[in-house]
Amino acid sequence: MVKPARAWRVGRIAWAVLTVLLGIAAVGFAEEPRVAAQPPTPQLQQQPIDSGDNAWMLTSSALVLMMTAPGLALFYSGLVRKKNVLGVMMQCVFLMGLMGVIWALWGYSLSFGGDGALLGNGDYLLLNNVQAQWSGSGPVFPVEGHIPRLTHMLFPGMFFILPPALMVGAFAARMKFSTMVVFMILWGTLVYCPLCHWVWDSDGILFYGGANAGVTAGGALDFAGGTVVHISSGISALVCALLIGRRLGYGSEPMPPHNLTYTAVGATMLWVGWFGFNAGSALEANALAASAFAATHLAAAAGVLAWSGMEWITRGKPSVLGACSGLVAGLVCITPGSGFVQPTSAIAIGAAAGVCCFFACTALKSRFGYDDSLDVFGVHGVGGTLGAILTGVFATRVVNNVADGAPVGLLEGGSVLTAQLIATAITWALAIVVTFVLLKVLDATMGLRVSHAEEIEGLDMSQHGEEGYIFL
Amino acid sequence: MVKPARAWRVGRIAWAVLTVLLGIAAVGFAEEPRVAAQPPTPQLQQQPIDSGDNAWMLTSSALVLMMTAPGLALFYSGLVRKKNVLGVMMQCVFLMGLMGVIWALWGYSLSFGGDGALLGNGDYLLLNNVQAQWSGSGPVFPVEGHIPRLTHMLFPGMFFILPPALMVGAFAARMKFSTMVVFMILWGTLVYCPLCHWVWDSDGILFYGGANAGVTAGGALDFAGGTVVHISSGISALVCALLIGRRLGYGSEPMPPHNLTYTAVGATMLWVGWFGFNAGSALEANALAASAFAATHLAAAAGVLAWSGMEWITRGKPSVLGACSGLVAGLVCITPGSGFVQPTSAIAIGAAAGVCCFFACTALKSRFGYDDSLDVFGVHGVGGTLGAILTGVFATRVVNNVADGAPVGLLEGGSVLTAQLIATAITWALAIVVTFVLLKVLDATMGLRVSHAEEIEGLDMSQHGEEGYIFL
Amino acid sequence: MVKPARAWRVGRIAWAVLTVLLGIAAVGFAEEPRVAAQPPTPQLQQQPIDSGDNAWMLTSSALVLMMTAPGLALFYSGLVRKKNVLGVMMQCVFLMGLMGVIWALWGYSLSFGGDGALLGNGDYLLLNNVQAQWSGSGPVFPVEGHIPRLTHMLFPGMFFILPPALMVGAFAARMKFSTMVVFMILWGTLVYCPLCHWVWDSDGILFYGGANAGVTAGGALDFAGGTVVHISSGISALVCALLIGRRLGYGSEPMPPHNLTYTAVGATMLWVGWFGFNAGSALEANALAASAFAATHLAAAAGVLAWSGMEWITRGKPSVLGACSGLVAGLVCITPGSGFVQPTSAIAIGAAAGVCCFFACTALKSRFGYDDSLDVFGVHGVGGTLGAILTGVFATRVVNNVADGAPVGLLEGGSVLTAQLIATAITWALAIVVTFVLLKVLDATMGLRVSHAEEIEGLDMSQHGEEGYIFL
Amino acid sequence: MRKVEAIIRHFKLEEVKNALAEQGVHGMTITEVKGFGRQKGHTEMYRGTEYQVDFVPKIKLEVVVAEGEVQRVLDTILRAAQTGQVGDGKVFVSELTEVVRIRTGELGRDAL
Amino acid sequence: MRKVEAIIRHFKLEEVKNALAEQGVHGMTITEVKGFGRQKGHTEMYRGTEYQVDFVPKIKLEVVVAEGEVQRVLDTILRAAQTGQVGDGKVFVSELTEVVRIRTGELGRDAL
Amino acid sequence: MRKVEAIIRHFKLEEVKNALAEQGVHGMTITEVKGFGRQKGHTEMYRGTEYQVDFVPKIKLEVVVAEGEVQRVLDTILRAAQTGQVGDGKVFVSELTEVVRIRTGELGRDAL
Ligand SMILES: Nc1ncnc2c1ncn2[C@@H]1O[C@H](COP(=O)(O)OP(=O)(O)O)[C@@H](O)[C@H]1O
Ligand SMILES: Nc1ncnc2c1ncn2[C@@H]1O[C@H](COP(=O)(O)OP(=O)(O)O)[C@@H](O)[C@H]1O
Ligand SMILES: Nc1ncnc2c1ncn2[C@@H]1O[C@H](COP(=O)(O)OP(=O)(O)O)[C@@H](O)[C@H]1O
Repeated sequence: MVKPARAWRVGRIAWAVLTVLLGIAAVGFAEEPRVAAQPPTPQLQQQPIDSGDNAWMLTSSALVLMMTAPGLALFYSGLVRKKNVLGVMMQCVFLMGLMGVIWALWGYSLSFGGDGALLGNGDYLLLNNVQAQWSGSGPVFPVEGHIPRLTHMLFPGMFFILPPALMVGAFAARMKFSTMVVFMILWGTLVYCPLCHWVWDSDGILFYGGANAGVTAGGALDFAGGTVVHISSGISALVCALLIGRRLGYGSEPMPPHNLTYTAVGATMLWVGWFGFNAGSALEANALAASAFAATHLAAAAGVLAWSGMEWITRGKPSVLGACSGLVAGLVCITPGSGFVQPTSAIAIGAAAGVCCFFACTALKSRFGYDDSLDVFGVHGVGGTLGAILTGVFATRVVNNVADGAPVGLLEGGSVLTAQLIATAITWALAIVVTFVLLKVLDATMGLRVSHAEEIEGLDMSQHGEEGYIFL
Repeated sequence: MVKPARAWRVGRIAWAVLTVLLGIAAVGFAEEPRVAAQPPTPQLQQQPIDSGDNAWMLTSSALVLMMTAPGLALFYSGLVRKKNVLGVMMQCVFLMGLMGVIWALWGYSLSFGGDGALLGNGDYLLLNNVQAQWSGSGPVFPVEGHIPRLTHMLFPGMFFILPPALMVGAFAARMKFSTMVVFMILWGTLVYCPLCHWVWDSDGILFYGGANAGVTAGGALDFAGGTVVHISSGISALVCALLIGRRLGYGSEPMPPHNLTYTAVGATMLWVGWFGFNAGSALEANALAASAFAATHLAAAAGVLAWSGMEWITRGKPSVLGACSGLVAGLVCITPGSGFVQPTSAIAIGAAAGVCCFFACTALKSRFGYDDSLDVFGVHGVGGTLGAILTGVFATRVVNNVADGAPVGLLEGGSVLTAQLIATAITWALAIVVTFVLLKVLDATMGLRVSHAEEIEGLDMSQHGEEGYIFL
Repeated sequence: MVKPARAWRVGRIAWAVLTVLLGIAAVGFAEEPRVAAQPPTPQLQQQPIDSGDNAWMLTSSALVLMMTAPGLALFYSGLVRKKNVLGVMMQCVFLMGLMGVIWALWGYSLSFGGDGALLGNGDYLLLNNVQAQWSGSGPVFPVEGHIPRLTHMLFPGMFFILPPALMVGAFAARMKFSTMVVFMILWGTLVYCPLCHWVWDSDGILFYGGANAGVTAGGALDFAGGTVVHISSGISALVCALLIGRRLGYGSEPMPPHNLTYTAVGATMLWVGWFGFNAGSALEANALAASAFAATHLAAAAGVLAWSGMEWITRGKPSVLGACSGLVAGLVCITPGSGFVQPTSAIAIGAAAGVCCFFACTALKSRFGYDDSLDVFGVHGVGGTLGAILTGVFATRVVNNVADGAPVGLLEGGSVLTAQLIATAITWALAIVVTFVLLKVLDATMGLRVSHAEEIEGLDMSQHGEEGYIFL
Repeated sequence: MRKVEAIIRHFKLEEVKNALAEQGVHGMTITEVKGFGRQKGHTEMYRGTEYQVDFVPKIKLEVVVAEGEVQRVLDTILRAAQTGQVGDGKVFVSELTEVVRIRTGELGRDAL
Repeated sequence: MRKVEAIIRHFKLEEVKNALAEQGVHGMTITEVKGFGRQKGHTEMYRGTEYQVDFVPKIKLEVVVAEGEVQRVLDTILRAAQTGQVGDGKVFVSELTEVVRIRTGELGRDAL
Repeated sequence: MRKVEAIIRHFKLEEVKNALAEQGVHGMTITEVKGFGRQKGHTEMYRGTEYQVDFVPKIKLEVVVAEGEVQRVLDTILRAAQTGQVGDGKVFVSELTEVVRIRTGELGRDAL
């Protein structure tokens, strides 16, 4: 039974949100005249859209959404116990809705609007200046590079969904759903959007060679989100695991994955989707996209071999969970360097990720005893950090001539490694501090965990009133 | 035991079909000389194919096929009881084969051939004038816009599979497989093809601004199939549910979804596939495709939030089935308007769909007591109708300047809403009348339902001789 | 307990492999100066990349990877008993890693390097001359046709993974994992790479109209891998089934598919992925790609109808396993001809495949009593062979004018059928001989099968120490 | 104390449970079982191979009651579970030497 | 010989098993069951339809022991399986007329 | 009437069922169970964590027969289910006070 008072409170919040949503269209509408009045810059009208680039970026956007669900939803839900399978899936699906809408409302604008060093501005709020405008004689679609700005909004909008969904693995099977929702709204706004702006907006403080990157040794290389996506979520996940605490019975009760077939299906979907993630980050269907695609593929493949190999060595047999963990580790680790390193280097990077993340998920975790339930830190935190560093080692002008002919990575005599370390440290710091503060506040106000009885019953029933499988 | 006599009868029918299929190639072949003789129009040879547009349309075609299976097959099969899981999947897979072939044989021609106001002609029968022709010196591929006509045939050919598969949800767990097959052949030919022609062929009576659209107040806007796909199948589904009757034990026995993990996976695959459905309907990889893509994404996201929110309010907790139902409702509702409304409007449309379909599936259904087993009417009928109407409200020349600079939707002072209502009414009428007549005839001849014993045993065993899961 | 000695031995091997992998990046690096020294041919710099073609080929590459997993992994794993579900998935995932890396190291070079009649050379070893090179002023990406050579490497690299994964079906539930790994490395190098070179490199002895194709009556037509992928793996699978022997209890114990829902999901994913396989084989997003796409779709659809129809006739009811087997048979059979025959002919080809493979999997197999567990021979061996022959029958200059205006297939009076039969015979011979020798050697050295106790326990536990489902 | 063990059809469970509850039976325990008997199983076909599945899914329902109530319970089950078709199932009654409620340690009738 | 049959909570299985093992009980057999009793089930909601699920998942644990050990086993189970909340379950004891070990054909106490 | 309850190995079920059928046993009921005994379980490893799984899957087969047939049934089961390896299982025999066929209400021997 739901306590009516609480339902009512939640109800009011929900109605408020709905009302706001319903109001947006009207607002969007109301603003159009203003937009129409402001004559579109001729530049807008002249930039042509390349249909091949747009086709590739739309395809990539679809692939990246597929990573969160069914990809990650299956990967994660197979790893929990049966009674929490829907809890995990629900968090993924709900976050697709939540972060999807937030990105359009303010996320894209905070990340890519204007030219501030620390944060975007309000230029693109409510998709203003992103969606179509009236030129007086016909629609004008703002353009960014060779693609519509709408595509440029969509692609990273799919990214925005992933890190919150990744963090779900750290507090699986015990966090209160309502608190999770509020936390993710704040985390996305206060951790993701700033980081995204710093690293990927040309005015950000971490943008390689950017105007404001002097403070960070010239800015770092992050092709597809090693810092923005994986370090940020992996480190925040560790903070979550520590502050929310272990699952009841952790260490004493067995908590084996209830359905490794889901995990294997999800992992291989992640592999496929990651092509959109990394190769799409070229923002064009060019040769660099092909190079990033190849690097992604080879890192995943090497990750499979490395992690399986480590298991074969240390315990005598490789496991499907090991192979799947290895491929994800390889993918995470190549993400920042995918468009800066040679595909052959990606083999080494993927293999290194397989070995390092294997140790992080086994030795490190059992040493410190935190319950990072699905190893978000071990794979994304460690793999992302390793990837940021190895990008500094293997990045080469041969693939991406970012330094105007000068060497880039350590191996070819370049110096970007320093900035990589700085960017990593900044990302760690931001993620730790903001996540810590948010969780402390939420703990004091809403409460982080479900009750013991609810946890024992499982999140499926206690949080959502449903059962995953009814096979009787 | 199969009664030999019946097996034999079925056998003869099957052989006849096979023979016809095998004959087609020869026919196709035999016709080529004729085609070759008829000199290709120079126009055919000159229209260039845009590789980016073609790439996008082929990708979209693949995405739309994925919607029927694995997408819808998983979404639906998770919602039935375990003993009917294969029955649902079989219907989806078989329909992919059946409708796939029919579209090539006569469906495309009836839908897009010639210039009749009410139906296509035989120009494209057996893919004549669609597949390659011999120019005397080399192959000539007919072109439509910037893409090969083969692509133009393939994309809506994938659509053609979906509505029959959607209707499966209305009579799940009780309809005779053989009757279902015959019904769908007739329904596709007599309901879908005419509607498709009316709405999407420029000579159809419902084509916006078309030559023959005078009778329908100038024709309606339906970007990706609100009327053609969702209203048609949703309304026909209601007729099916009413005429075929309730499942045995409906209302007294519990019939909970046997595997909500499948439902969640299927729903998120539908989300991904729907990008092909809606953004592909631009027929080019242009900015309008990006706008439709964004509208689709945001409507789904808003649908998740709205339906989950309604559950949160009314019963104290959101469910994964609610979130998934909401995303599908949002996608259905944005379908007709995706290329005519702003993405910000799509947020409102998706939210409205979540709320309205929630009430249709809960209050409305329990009020009238029909057993629309998987809520095809509640989601596709209601959502599609709402979408057609809201398209009339939110459509804007700012996105798609269909009226030569004049306002389009109600909110900007346009008048298309009238035609939207007319198109909706016509679609409802056609679907109800033809479906009713077909089912009455089939009931009298083949019988609509399996026997009670077969229904209790489940369709998996009784219709297909298989079990879904053998976990012993 | 793992015997320490063995673990240690395996350990050393594994470390050796890891070391080699880690060394590769350095090697790749070390070689770059050499590459840089060698001035890129101006031709390299001038060929433009077509973004639409590249977008389509990258998308197709992703689709083809999806075929192995989740596609085939689900299709196959549903067909085994529960205790072997992870064994099958592990083999698929591990092969994605293994064959993925091998292709980059030497597979692509042996297949497509140089101009030998019998085998490629070392030009592309370690992706040399494939990945980016330094021009002195910026990166140069080698180009092949309208796409980067990296894309040209990636696409067939995804193919390279599939045949080993297909063969897994022949020896499912009993082969030693370590032996399987070694076997596949050798099979890929000694069967696949030569065949790939013969058929698809313009200097190969089976390349249609190629310089060295005189010995094979002018070379054969194989658009997307009827010989290279399906005959090779299907025939080798039969040899595996015969040499490795039947499963314990085969014929006496029931061994029904443990999860046909996975099989249905996997099969429909194969359908979707196969569009990349066949239509991607056009290497451009042109009208031929659309034609191959349509042929693929219609053959799969006809396969569904034909196999289901055969079941309906012979046993009174169609099954979902039948429908899925039929679609795969149709896809296999159209593969070699997809870009040479009309889509209407594909309907006949798909239907013929459904009927023939139905008999191969039922009558033929039970007559000879071999345990080709998941019917790799019955579907891929028989379907591939039939497809190669029917390509010779239905191929037409109307679709692909390969013979400079002269007729091609039997039906239009051409003579390619002879070469098709020769190519088929050569492929059978190569596959039989090499597979036989490899297995005999491995049997004598490593052993082919797990122990009886391990087989009874199931591969999940005995080879990987995991359980598929823990539903308690 | 007696244990009444009934093998019944799946879709009769709801009816039997309700009938027993009406009779004031406070508790019961059910198990998924498979039965072999006069009722024939079915044939499954997978790619040309036929399997005869002899075991039919059934529900085993266990009710522990005092000796005096056995007849009433038996009658109730028979009434609710009967369809008259082969395969309706059996009821087996056996004696218990002790019954304990874990929560309280109560014994015998008090434990139910 | 006696069969001790205990219906217990899922998450108590590990504890009960360990407690019994400490008492030198050599073997036991468990079954997934569903119980109906004082402990209420829960309500599931699927698109507006509510289902009252009366049956609660439980574990049935069967231990066969010599008559003299029954009390010790009972005590052990009661101690380990108790939470004090409604739904802790029951223990039923019955008599066996014969016990055989399949591997050796040993009878009675030797069979355990 | 007697109930013969045998815990056997999964893959012996087919053999035991056929052997019993040959002996003219008309019916039986089986349940999926998990056993704990001398036969050791196995270790599962998931990302570095090892779980000892003590319970081994077994089949419980229940056959109700008249008292006079118990020995024959016992012998048949022992013969068909034996492998000689630890873990072959046990047979437990107990007495029933009543047997009823639900379909007809027949009692005792007639009910089988
Ligand atoms: N001798 C027996 N011992 C144990 N269970 C039995 C026995 N005979 C029948 N059963 C159980 O009763 C069920 C119904 O029996 P069956 O002979 O099919 O029909 P009916 O009860 O109508 O005669 C069987 O499926 C089986 O589970
Ligand atoms: N009369 C009975 N016969 C068989 N099993 C019973 C009976 N009464 C209770 N049980 C079993 O014991 C379980 C616990 O009983 P319940 O009444 O809920 O709580 P408690 O044991 O604390 O009184 C039930 O779920 C059911 O499995
Ligand atoms: N005391 C017991 N009570 C109930 N079941 C038992 C008992 N001892 C063994 N079993 C069952 O018998 C099975 C086999 O017993 P085990 O000791 O492993 O081998 P064996 O029967 O060869 O001695 C166990 O898995 C368990 O299911």
